Amino acid sequence: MAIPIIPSLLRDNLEALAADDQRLDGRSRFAGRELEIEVGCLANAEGSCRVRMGDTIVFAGVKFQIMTPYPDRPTQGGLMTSAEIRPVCGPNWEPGPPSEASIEMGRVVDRGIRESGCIDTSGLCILPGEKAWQVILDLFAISDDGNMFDAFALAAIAALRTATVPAERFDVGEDYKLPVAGTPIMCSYQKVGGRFVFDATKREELGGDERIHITLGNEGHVHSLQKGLRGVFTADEFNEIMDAAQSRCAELRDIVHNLEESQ
Amino acid sequence: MAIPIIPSLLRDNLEALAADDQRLDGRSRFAGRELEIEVGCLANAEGSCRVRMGDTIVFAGVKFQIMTPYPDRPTQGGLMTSAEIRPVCGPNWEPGPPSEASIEMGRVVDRGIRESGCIDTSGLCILPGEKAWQVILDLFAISDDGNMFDAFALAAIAALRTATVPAERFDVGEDYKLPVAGTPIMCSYQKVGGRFVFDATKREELGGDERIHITLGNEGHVHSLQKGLRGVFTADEFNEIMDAAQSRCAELRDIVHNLEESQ
Amino acid sequence: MAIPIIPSLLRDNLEALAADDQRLDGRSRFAGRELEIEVGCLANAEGSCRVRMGDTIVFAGVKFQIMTPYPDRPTQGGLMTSAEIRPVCGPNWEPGPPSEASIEMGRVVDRGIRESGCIDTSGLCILPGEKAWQVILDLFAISDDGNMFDAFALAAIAALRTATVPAERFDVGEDYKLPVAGTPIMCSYQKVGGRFVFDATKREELGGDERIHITLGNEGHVHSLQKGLRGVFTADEFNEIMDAAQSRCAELRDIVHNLEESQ
Amino acid sequence: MGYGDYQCMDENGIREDGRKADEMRPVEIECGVVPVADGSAYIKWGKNEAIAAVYGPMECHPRKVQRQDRAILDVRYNMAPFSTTDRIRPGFNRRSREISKVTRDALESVVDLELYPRSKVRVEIEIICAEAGTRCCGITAASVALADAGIPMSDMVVSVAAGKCNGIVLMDLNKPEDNYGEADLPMGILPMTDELVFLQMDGDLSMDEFKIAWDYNIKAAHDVHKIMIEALQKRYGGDV
Amino acid sequence: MGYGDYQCMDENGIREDGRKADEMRPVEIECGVVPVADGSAYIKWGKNEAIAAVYGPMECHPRKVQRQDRAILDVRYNMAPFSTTDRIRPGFNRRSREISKVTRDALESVVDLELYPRSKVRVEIEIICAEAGTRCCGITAASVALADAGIPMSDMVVSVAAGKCNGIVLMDLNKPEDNYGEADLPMGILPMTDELVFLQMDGDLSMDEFKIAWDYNIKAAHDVHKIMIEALQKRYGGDV
Amino acid sequence: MGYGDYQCMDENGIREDGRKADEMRPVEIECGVVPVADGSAYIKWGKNEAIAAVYGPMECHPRKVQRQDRAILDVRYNMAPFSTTDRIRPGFNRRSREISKVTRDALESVVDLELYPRSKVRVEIEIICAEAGTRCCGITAASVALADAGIPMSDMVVSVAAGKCNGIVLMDLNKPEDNYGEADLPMGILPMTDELVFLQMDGDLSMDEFKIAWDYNIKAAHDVHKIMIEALQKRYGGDV
Repeated sequence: MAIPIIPSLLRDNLEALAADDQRLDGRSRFAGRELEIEVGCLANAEGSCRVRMGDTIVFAGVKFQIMTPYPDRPTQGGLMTSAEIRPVCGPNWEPGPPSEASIEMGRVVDRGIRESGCIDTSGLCILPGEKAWQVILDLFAISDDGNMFDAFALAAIAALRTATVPAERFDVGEDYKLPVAGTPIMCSYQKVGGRFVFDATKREELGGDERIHITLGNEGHVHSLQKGLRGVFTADEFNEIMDAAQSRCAELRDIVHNLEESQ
Repeated sequence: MAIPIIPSLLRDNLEALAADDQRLDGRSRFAGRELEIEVGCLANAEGSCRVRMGDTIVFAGVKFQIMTPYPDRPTQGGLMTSAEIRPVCGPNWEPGPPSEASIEMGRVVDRGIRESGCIDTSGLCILPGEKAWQVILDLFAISDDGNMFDAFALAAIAALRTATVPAERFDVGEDYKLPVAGTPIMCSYQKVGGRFVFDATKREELGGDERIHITLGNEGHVHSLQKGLRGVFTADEFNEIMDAAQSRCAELRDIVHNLEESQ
Repeated sequence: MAIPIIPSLLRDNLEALAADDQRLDGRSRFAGRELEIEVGCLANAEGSCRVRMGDTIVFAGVKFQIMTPYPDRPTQGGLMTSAEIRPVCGPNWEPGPPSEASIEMGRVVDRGIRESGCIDTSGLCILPGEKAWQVILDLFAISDDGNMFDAFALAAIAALRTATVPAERFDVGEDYKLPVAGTPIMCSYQKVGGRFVFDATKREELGGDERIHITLGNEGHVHSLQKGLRGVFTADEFNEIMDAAQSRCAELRDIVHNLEESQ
Repeated sequence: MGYGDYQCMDENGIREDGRKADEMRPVEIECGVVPVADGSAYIKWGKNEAIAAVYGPMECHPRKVQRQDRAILDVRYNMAPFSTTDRIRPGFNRRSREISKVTRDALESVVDLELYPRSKVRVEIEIICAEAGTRCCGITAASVALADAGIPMSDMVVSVAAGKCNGIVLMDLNKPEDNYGEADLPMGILPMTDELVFLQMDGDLSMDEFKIAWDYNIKAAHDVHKIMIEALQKRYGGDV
Repeated sequence: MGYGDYQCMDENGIREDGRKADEMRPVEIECGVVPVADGSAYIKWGKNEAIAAVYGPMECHPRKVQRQDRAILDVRYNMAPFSTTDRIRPGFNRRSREISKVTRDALESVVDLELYPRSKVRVEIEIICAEAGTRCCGITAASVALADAGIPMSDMVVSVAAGKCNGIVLMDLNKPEDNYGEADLPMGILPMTDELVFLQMDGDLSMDEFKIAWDYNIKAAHDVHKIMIEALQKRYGGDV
Repeated sequence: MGYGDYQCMDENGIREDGRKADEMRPVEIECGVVPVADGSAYIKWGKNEAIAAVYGPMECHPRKVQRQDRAILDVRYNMAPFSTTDRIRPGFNRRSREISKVTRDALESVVDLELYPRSKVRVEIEIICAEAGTRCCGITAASVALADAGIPMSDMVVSVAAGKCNGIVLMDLNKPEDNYGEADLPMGILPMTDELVFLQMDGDLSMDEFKIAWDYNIKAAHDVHKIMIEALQKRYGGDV
């Protein structure tokens, strides 16, 4: 099927498909694309993961630095998330200072992880008041065919959960596995043709309206929400995607846990 | 009276008015607009002032930080003035890095205060060679209807003269009133229709030529001068506005002092 | 002779001249322009040189700062080269952040000096682990009529070789001559009208193709090469200019050494 | 007092500042506070103070961001350097950029942008005193400023946030509740339909807590909406 | 181990990683790794890993850099923050800017730019794992990506580097050889004619050493060229 | 020597460098020092050395700053990194930006801008050695460079500064007088009419001191003007 490139035609097309409960690539509303996930794939990172969802491909890499703790929190290390969306990943991403879109992406992924409490920054202390670990999570996109939020969030938690603290290289003890106390998972829904769908492709994003990002923790608690882009939604619409997210997040969490066991 | 928005028509209009010794808003040449001045109005600043001159509204806020003195001046603190003119204050102010206009404004206000010697930076020492106060004066515009220089300068000195050094919050003793040894006042004159007027409105600025900023101290000494914009002036023109400034600065200084007493 | 300013006409013109083994200014292929070189010309620099090659005029200035050595190299100081090509030097140089062209120029000049080993950074140590000299080489162009690379490189090495370490001013001993263990010299060749010429003028640059920069040390060893701009060349072409560079670099090295002796 | 030692509510269910769990801080709104703007509003919300100004519709520069079929909103949220206990250094700030973006997303959902193709409307939000909940203040003030500027909207956005502290769901966290609290759920609500145009959340909420917080927000939005309407009526008189 | 204590070769002339003096590290290339790009290539070269993507020809923005008579290449070389042992901070970087420029100079020498006046072709090179010799990896990968995108070229650029360590000229320095070595000579070679479009060098080489290094590079370029051709054949089948 | 211990004048009214109170440092000017520029001037003023170059009139980019009815001057004042005892880091600098602006304001007051609508004239001022009073050097050199470029002007701006040290009004402060002094009054004077196009002042001057300093400046401007004229005559011969 030829895809109209004029946005208004694309919108019409997506609405017509939605009326028949169809999507451009034949998926059902809440079905995700084919998923590949691989950890330990970046030789110079202390934790890494590559995620492929359809034609969307991203990496997350974890690096460690030694920081001086803030005076008012002498026993705490830090977590920093950086999403620099380089123009390699698609024709619409431009070089230059971080765009609004990349800032939002980095902050939303960061909040899901941070607010779940899975990284205990007190556990990152090396010497109180003097040295602590700063965990740096770099999100890096290779190919953007839509829904980079979920791809980044999945790569991020998998990279963290398989990361090794490089204590030997910094001469502060023996290497050890970074403790991560949970597996927060993000699921994102975009309004396309008037209803929310899961794991939108780039074309669905171009012809769609608002998106909602939901990050849920191991117990099904909500850790982060974000509505992005222009659009209005009702409580009923929200409840429907929250239900969908509860089951999909559990499935993805199992995939991450199985991956760790098989390592 | 309708105001022409085409600059050349506006200039013609202003020249015609000047020929009759008139101004757009009916003021005489050296009359200022209605003035409101309020101190202590910003709850999180250690010193603050709001000035309204006609439809021009600005804030000055004073904050304190602890700095390490420069090695060659171990007993001296510092004063820093920052004027970030945000686009909230008018249609012609744009976001982005500091414009030439805002840099000039900040530096001219700063020089008036600094060069009057009213802030004794030696008095800001906490522990010689180790700790001193840095006084930070932030100029912040809400509504620009012309002559922000005078509004800022007035708000700045009033905010400083009513500021409290927050020693308790920084755990270095008891809070005390910032010592300020004088009350430098700036008066600005813009050439409109061929002659200098006091306290120009935005429209007078748009249709006018150069402006001259004069800062005078308690004894009538000159502490700072600045000529801005394209334009030629004579010694006679300058002497006339210097005389006007001497009396207007004294009036404004009394207003500031009365405000302090009534606090 | 009138010079066509349309690049394609200029190219035709240069090709026609090349066919007769001629150049715009009458020089032979490997002849340089008239050279003036003066050291010690900048009163506030610790080492300085002005080079004039035809209508190309540049300065190099050497300044010193005290740095803390890197933890893994406690006895080493540093060398930093900065080429900020200011718009004073020609109509095509624009203000703003460093351009690609100026970055390349600075890095190529820097590599020639650094890689020759003439500055022994271990010799810059003042107090191991605590203090070392950072040598800062500033390249500054006044008039760009082509081949600024060679002018900068020559000014740089002459400024370094005549620089004084300002130990007294920094209260760390007596002033002494900066030790420089060699005299690397750069010669640059631009393809104009299909063959490489030495010391191209701005017009030759505008109507030419790629350029090759060769830096040779005292023994004729190669320390740095760089091919810049679009263009293809053969091994034979390269060997020809390498031979030319060997003899020209030796001549220029003698000029620098004579200059030092006459100081 | 360390983290976790804060007690947000006494035995009678009263919070430190005298409010009940589902109660807002006092909110005051005034229109027309920036005389040179096309529309403006001042909001005082607890100790928060914000000013919003609207300029436009005007020609859209740079051309690159222009839209052929509609206007864009150019929204900036900013905290004045003296608005917080520790001074904020002016300049680029990721938090402000994100809040600017979600605020724009919320407001673009209600403004009738198709009326002004190729134009832009500038919305400037300045926080001059910050307590907790400044993004809600900003969105609410901007809605009033847009109305004050006569920009056609399908509804005004009311933004409020419920949160959680000591495991108790509370409406409109004040500063200590925010510092020691466990969750925050800011929403942007259209009071005519109870639909949403803005939603963020961070922290930890069970689904039950989440539903309580949501309902608190819907109710509070209607209260704040009355104050918004009164401010506009005070300026223009009669119905708005 | 201090500088100078490294022994790059044993008594049998074998390097630490098992190679002879004139031998390359293993090179693998795969096309089409960035599905949304017009052309792309992945290269693994020793422990180096790089991805190159090509977009275009497309309209050239900003107008200022447009050329009336030809296309321009807009080339960016970048090292991912996690590509090295010590993390690289994103943002402006003089080394990357210079490598981007010389890479563009090399590729513009072979691409038939005159076919696309006023356009640009974007070439994005990302190093995701760095050992030593990343600029050669990038140029080589970019050549394959341009071919994959169907951009007409007079030849593909093959970039390889010989160097010197312990006074011995060695092909394709690995990381310790690069760290403790004395010279590096990267070249960009057109395998059909043995002409050059890229040349850098730093360190110390006598003229004799220089000639050995040059010859090593020419030979190695032909080996790498075969791998480039195979990658394209694998994707498209038949002759390339 | 601490602040305030400096004695600028001996018992005979002679300053440390041999000058009387109202005397200038030696000034030398040379035209045409930047061969590729449309006009240029070098000035040596005490130990100060500055170079000014003028390019244009040329097309005005970016369009945004273009004026329909006149040319603009695009003036940049800059101190070379090696021009001072402590190196100056290149890049954004508020002091230089302000001096660039007031210099432009001064020069735009005399250049016949209406002759070149929609154009710009670039004026580049580089301080290569700084003692005290560099802004005056820059304005004066720029005036000569504009004349050298043949840009029509109503008069040349001569910029000089009187100041105060140890309570004594002094012409043209040198470095120690500037460091330990109490005031500085730079002015930009049109020698044909004694009108002003540039004025700054900082420090502390009573009205009486101010008048003395003003008069010193007017007189000195005429002396410097002669040197400016001579430099132009030397280049062009005859009347200027």
